[in-house]
Amino acid sequence: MADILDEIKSMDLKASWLGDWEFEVFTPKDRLVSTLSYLKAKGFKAFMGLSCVDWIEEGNFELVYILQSYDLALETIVKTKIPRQRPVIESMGPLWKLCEVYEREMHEFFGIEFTGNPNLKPFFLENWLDIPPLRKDFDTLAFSEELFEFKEDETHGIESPKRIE
Amino acid sequence: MNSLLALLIVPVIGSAAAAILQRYRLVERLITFLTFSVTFLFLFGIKVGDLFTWHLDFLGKNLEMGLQITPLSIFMLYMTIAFGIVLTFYNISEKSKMKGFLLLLTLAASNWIFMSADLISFFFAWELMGWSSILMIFGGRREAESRQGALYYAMMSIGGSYSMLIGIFLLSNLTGTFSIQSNVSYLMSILSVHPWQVLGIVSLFFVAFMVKSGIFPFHTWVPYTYGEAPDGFVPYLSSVMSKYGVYGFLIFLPLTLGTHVPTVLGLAWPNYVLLWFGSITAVVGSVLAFMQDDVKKLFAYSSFSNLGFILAAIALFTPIGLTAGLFHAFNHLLFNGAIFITVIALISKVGTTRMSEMGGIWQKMPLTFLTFFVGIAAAAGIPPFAGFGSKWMIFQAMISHGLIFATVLLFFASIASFLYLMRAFHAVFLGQLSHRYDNVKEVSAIGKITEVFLLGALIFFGILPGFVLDPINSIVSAFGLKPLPTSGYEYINGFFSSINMVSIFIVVIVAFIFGFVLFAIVAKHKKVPQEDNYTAGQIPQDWNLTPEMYQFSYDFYEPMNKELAPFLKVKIDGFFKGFGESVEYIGGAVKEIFTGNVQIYTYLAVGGLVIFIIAGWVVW
Amino acid sequence: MSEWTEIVDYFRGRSMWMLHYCTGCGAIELPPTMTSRWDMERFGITPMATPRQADILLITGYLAIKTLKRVVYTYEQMQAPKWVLGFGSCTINGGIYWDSYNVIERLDKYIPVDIYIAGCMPRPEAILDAFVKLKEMVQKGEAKGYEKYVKNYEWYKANQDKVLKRTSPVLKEIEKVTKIG
Amino acid sequence: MVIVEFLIKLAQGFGIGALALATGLLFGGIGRKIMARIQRRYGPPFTQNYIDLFKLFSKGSVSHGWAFDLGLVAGFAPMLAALMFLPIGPFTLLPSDSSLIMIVYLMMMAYLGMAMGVLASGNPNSAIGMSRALMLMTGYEVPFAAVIFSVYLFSKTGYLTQIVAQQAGGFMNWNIVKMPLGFLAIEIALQGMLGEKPFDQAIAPAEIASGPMVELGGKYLGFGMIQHSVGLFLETGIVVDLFLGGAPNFWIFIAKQFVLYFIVILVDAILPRLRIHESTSFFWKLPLFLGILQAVIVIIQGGVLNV
Repeated sequence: MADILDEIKSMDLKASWLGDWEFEVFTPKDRLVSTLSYLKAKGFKAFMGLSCVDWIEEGNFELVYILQSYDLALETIVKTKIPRQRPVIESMGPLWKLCEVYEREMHEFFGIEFTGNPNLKPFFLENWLDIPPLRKDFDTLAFSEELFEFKEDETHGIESPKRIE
Repeated sequence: MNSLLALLIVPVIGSAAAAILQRYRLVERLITFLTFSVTFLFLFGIKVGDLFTWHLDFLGKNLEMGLQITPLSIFMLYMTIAFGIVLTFYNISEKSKMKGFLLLLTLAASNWIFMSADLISFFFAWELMGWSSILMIFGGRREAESRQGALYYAMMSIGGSYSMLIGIFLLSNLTGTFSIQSNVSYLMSILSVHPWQVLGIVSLFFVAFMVKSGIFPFHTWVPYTYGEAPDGFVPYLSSVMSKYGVYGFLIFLPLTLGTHVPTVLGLAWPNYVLLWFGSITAVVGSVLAFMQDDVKKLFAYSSFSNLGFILAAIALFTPIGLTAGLFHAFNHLLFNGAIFITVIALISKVGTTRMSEMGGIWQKMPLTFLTFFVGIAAAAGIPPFAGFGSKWMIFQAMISHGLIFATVLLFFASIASFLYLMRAFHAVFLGQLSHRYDNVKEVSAIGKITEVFLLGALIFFGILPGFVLDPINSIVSAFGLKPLPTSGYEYINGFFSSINMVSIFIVVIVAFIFGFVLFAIVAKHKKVPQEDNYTAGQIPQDWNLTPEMYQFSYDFYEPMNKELAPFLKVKIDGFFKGFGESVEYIGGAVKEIFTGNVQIYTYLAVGGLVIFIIAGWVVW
Repeated sequence: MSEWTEIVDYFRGRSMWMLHYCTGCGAIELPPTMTSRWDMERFGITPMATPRQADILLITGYLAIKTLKRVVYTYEQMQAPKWVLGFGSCTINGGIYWDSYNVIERLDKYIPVDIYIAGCMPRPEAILDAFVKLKEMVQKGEAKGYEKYVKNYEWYKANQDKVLKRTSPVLKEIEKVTKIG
Repeated sequence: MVIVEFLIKLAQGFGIGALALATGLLFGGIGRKIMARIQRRYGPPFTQNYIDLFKLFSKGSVSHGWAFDLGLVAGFAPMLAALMFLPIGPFTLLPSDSSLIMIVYLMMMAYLGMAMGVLASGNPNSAIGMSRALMLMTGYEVPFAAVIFSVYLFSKTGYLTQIVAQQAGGFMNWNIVKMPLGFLAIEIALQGMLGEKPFDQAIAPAEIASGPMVELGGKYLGFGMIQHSVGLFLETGIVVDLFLGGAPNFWIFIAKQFVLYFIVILVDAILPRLRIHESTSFFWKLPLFLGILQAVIVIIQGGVLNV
């Protein structure tokens, strides 16, 4: 078990244990494919999920790939950073078909382009025209106030319905 | 001119004229219609007991051949020719490849069958009818399939004819005469002495009749052939031609009357066996019908299922059984004709026979929809339409003998008929209208007249069944049975009870009027288009909902398939497939020899017929 | 005629069939309301399966933009007379989702609500109280939300369209992120 | 004279219809109350069904065209028509036509009409519901028919009036004593006919959005309610006439009907819903066996009529 971590470290990647059964790997953007292929070949065949963190002060998006191995009973979290200004990365569809669905979601909520993914259509949001809503620079309160016009004292010129007091 | 001969000659002349003028479709159709009408006029000139004989010297033998009129023949002639008039009238506006001259030949053969007094003419007429109808089937919508259907039909018909021919030779060898009457009375006289011999000969005949009527186990050709026959001919095929078998059965059924064969529940055992054939046919037809997706095939199954009802009833050969059977034969002709004529009108408009591709057509063809609705209501045996009385009488006839198992089977078939009728009704007319059919129009004026006429007939004979029951009563008494009591045109007298159809009609009408008044006076409704429908809150445009997607009609009774799977496995896999494969094999073999030109088939058929008959003659 | 209307209103109040639209939270409060403990059927209120049959539209919890669209469609499929009950804080002012980018703040702007049930979550007693109040309002002829909807249809439609049919970004001052393809 | 007679009959017919509807609705209301009490609820007032019907007739509705309207009217009019031939207590409006099979087929016309209406709405849920209802019908109608035929053989008549007359003279003359198996079979078939659990697949509300009724609202649903209530009256009435000896007056008649309905309600309260093909095949097993066994017993006892 410890061998895997050593092997990864020997490949000049940062890696560390998070617990008894979980470790994380930091990989540069251009080595992501090779790292994930390596891990898949090593037995991390199950793709569990893809997530994203917006490090707005750093100017980076951090993509988080979670893989599991049933044979080794291990989980690994592969993290890679891409610049906010130019969020483009290769699709992991060839490795895991399932990944394309998560990429579609990340595309919708963070505006990340996954090259090679043919299916980056809108997913959850309907008719969305603003910047992707889960970016930190998206002001959700301002959006809410603007779109839903919530004011305490509005009457809109018609009789307001009765309420239970 | 002798009216009897005229009934044969007029159609033949018409046929010749139609054959010459068949280039001009409208003229040909008009000639067909006029010939049917003229033939019908000659019917008024005939009466029970009319006789026409001639002598034929053949190979040194003097054969007496003839035509004769019995009450049964009059009933059958009126029924079939009248229906022919309606159909040919409708066909004036119909565009399928139906050959008028063949239909007229079939008419001549049909008249000859009902009038022939001897077995030779009966056989000749039977063959003429068979071959002219086979040739007709070649002109179906889909060429290859219709050829296969025709070959299948031809194969079964030849089998039946063979069997009948052998029967005729065996029988005439025994008696030395071909007269039907004397042969039947001879068989009757030796029935108690040599029951097996008589039964053997009669079974040979019955095979031919069962094939023609599509009685189990000879029902397999029916869906293939009906499904592929030209649209204009299918109603005739299913409404009229299936009745030849009934007529045939009725020739030989009086055998067990008054003789001492062993009985089952007070019923001579050969009749009992026949009754079971009928009941099984009814069930098999109904069950297979509700799994069909082809509308013509569905009603083909329905057609022989009803023939099962008729056979079960006439096999009883009691007054009520016979009345019920003949009455159902009439009603079947009527409602099946109405259903099939609306179906072919529909097919000509939508251009497909697959029901899962239709739906919602009631919005486009309201009159056809209403006719079809009344047709299936009658077929389901719903009062006050034609079809109720006969089914009601069949059940009474059966149960009065204590035939509980057969009756329950028949009742099951009747309920199952409800299933397939509703399925066809829903899949074709109700539900969502596909945009493919946005340009579908109601049938032409001629079609409308036909439909209104059929609609009227279904109601008229439903509420005044006496007009049919009176001639049937005379048939029953001609068979030496005591006819059911009559008490006016509006009454049906069953075994356990009698019904005044007019009073039922009035009650239903009053109830409907009350219903519409209630409908009009309570809160108003708002008309919405079919897209505005319950979709669990989902907006149809958002997920590109098409009417086809929102129409549930494919595999409508899927859970039922699960339930009936073991039963169907035996029947379909073992029986039908074998039949289908052999048909395919023969079809393939024939295809290799011939080019598929219809004319060559014609020559082949005629030549084959001649060789067949001469060979039979020589053997004899 | 007014006597007749009163009679009709009396019976309408005694027989109200409910369609519950439970895409938000709070659906769990309805089973106890329907079953042995609180038994709403004693007021003639039964759950129904489709909007065609229903008189009351009970909307529990928050409504996302996506679900709002379905609510409006469902409401328009119902036939008059019809009433709407807003259940929980979220239908009043967005509740804990007050600043969320995809949860509407106040249901009343999009369809007319006859009665709000405040609380997060309201207990079954509160639901029953609302039903009784609604019954009284119906019988007095006061619950006329469906007429208000017809009279102010343009206003409601404009509000709905503003949320549902956006053609330009809502927050204009923030520049769009350049897409690279 | 004929017109006066007709008008009298018409008035009586309306009376019967109103009475049957009132009784059917009352049964429904009491059934809801009983169900509530079984579930330890207070339950709606027993007049709730009247209020519901009134409300439905005062409420707006949507129509999908004239086939929809015609179908819904055809869904309850034949039911009312069938009622005219049913002996209700000592009274039958048209005794000379009270043939049992005719009544059964008139009821089927109502189902056909209802089917046409709901299918014309073009909703797949209603098509699924209708397909289930029809499949269920192949189930319960078969034992029902077997029982009807045994009664025919036993009573040697098809008139309901005469079947009732033959059972006069006390409990020991009732057909339930003479044909207990048949009664059992028909009581099970009644459960399916009324569409109560475990045979309520056709209108499963949470599963296929109340099936056939999915597009019905307002008066259309009211018509459906009339059909159900009158059907309830008719079906229980037929069983009362067949097996419980009719009744000397109207009140005893509805009391007997209620006993039958009460059994149905109790079964309904404790059983869950079956799958459709399970229930169809269930009817082909035990109830059909009972029905046919009853018929065979009747035949052995000398029921066969030599014609």
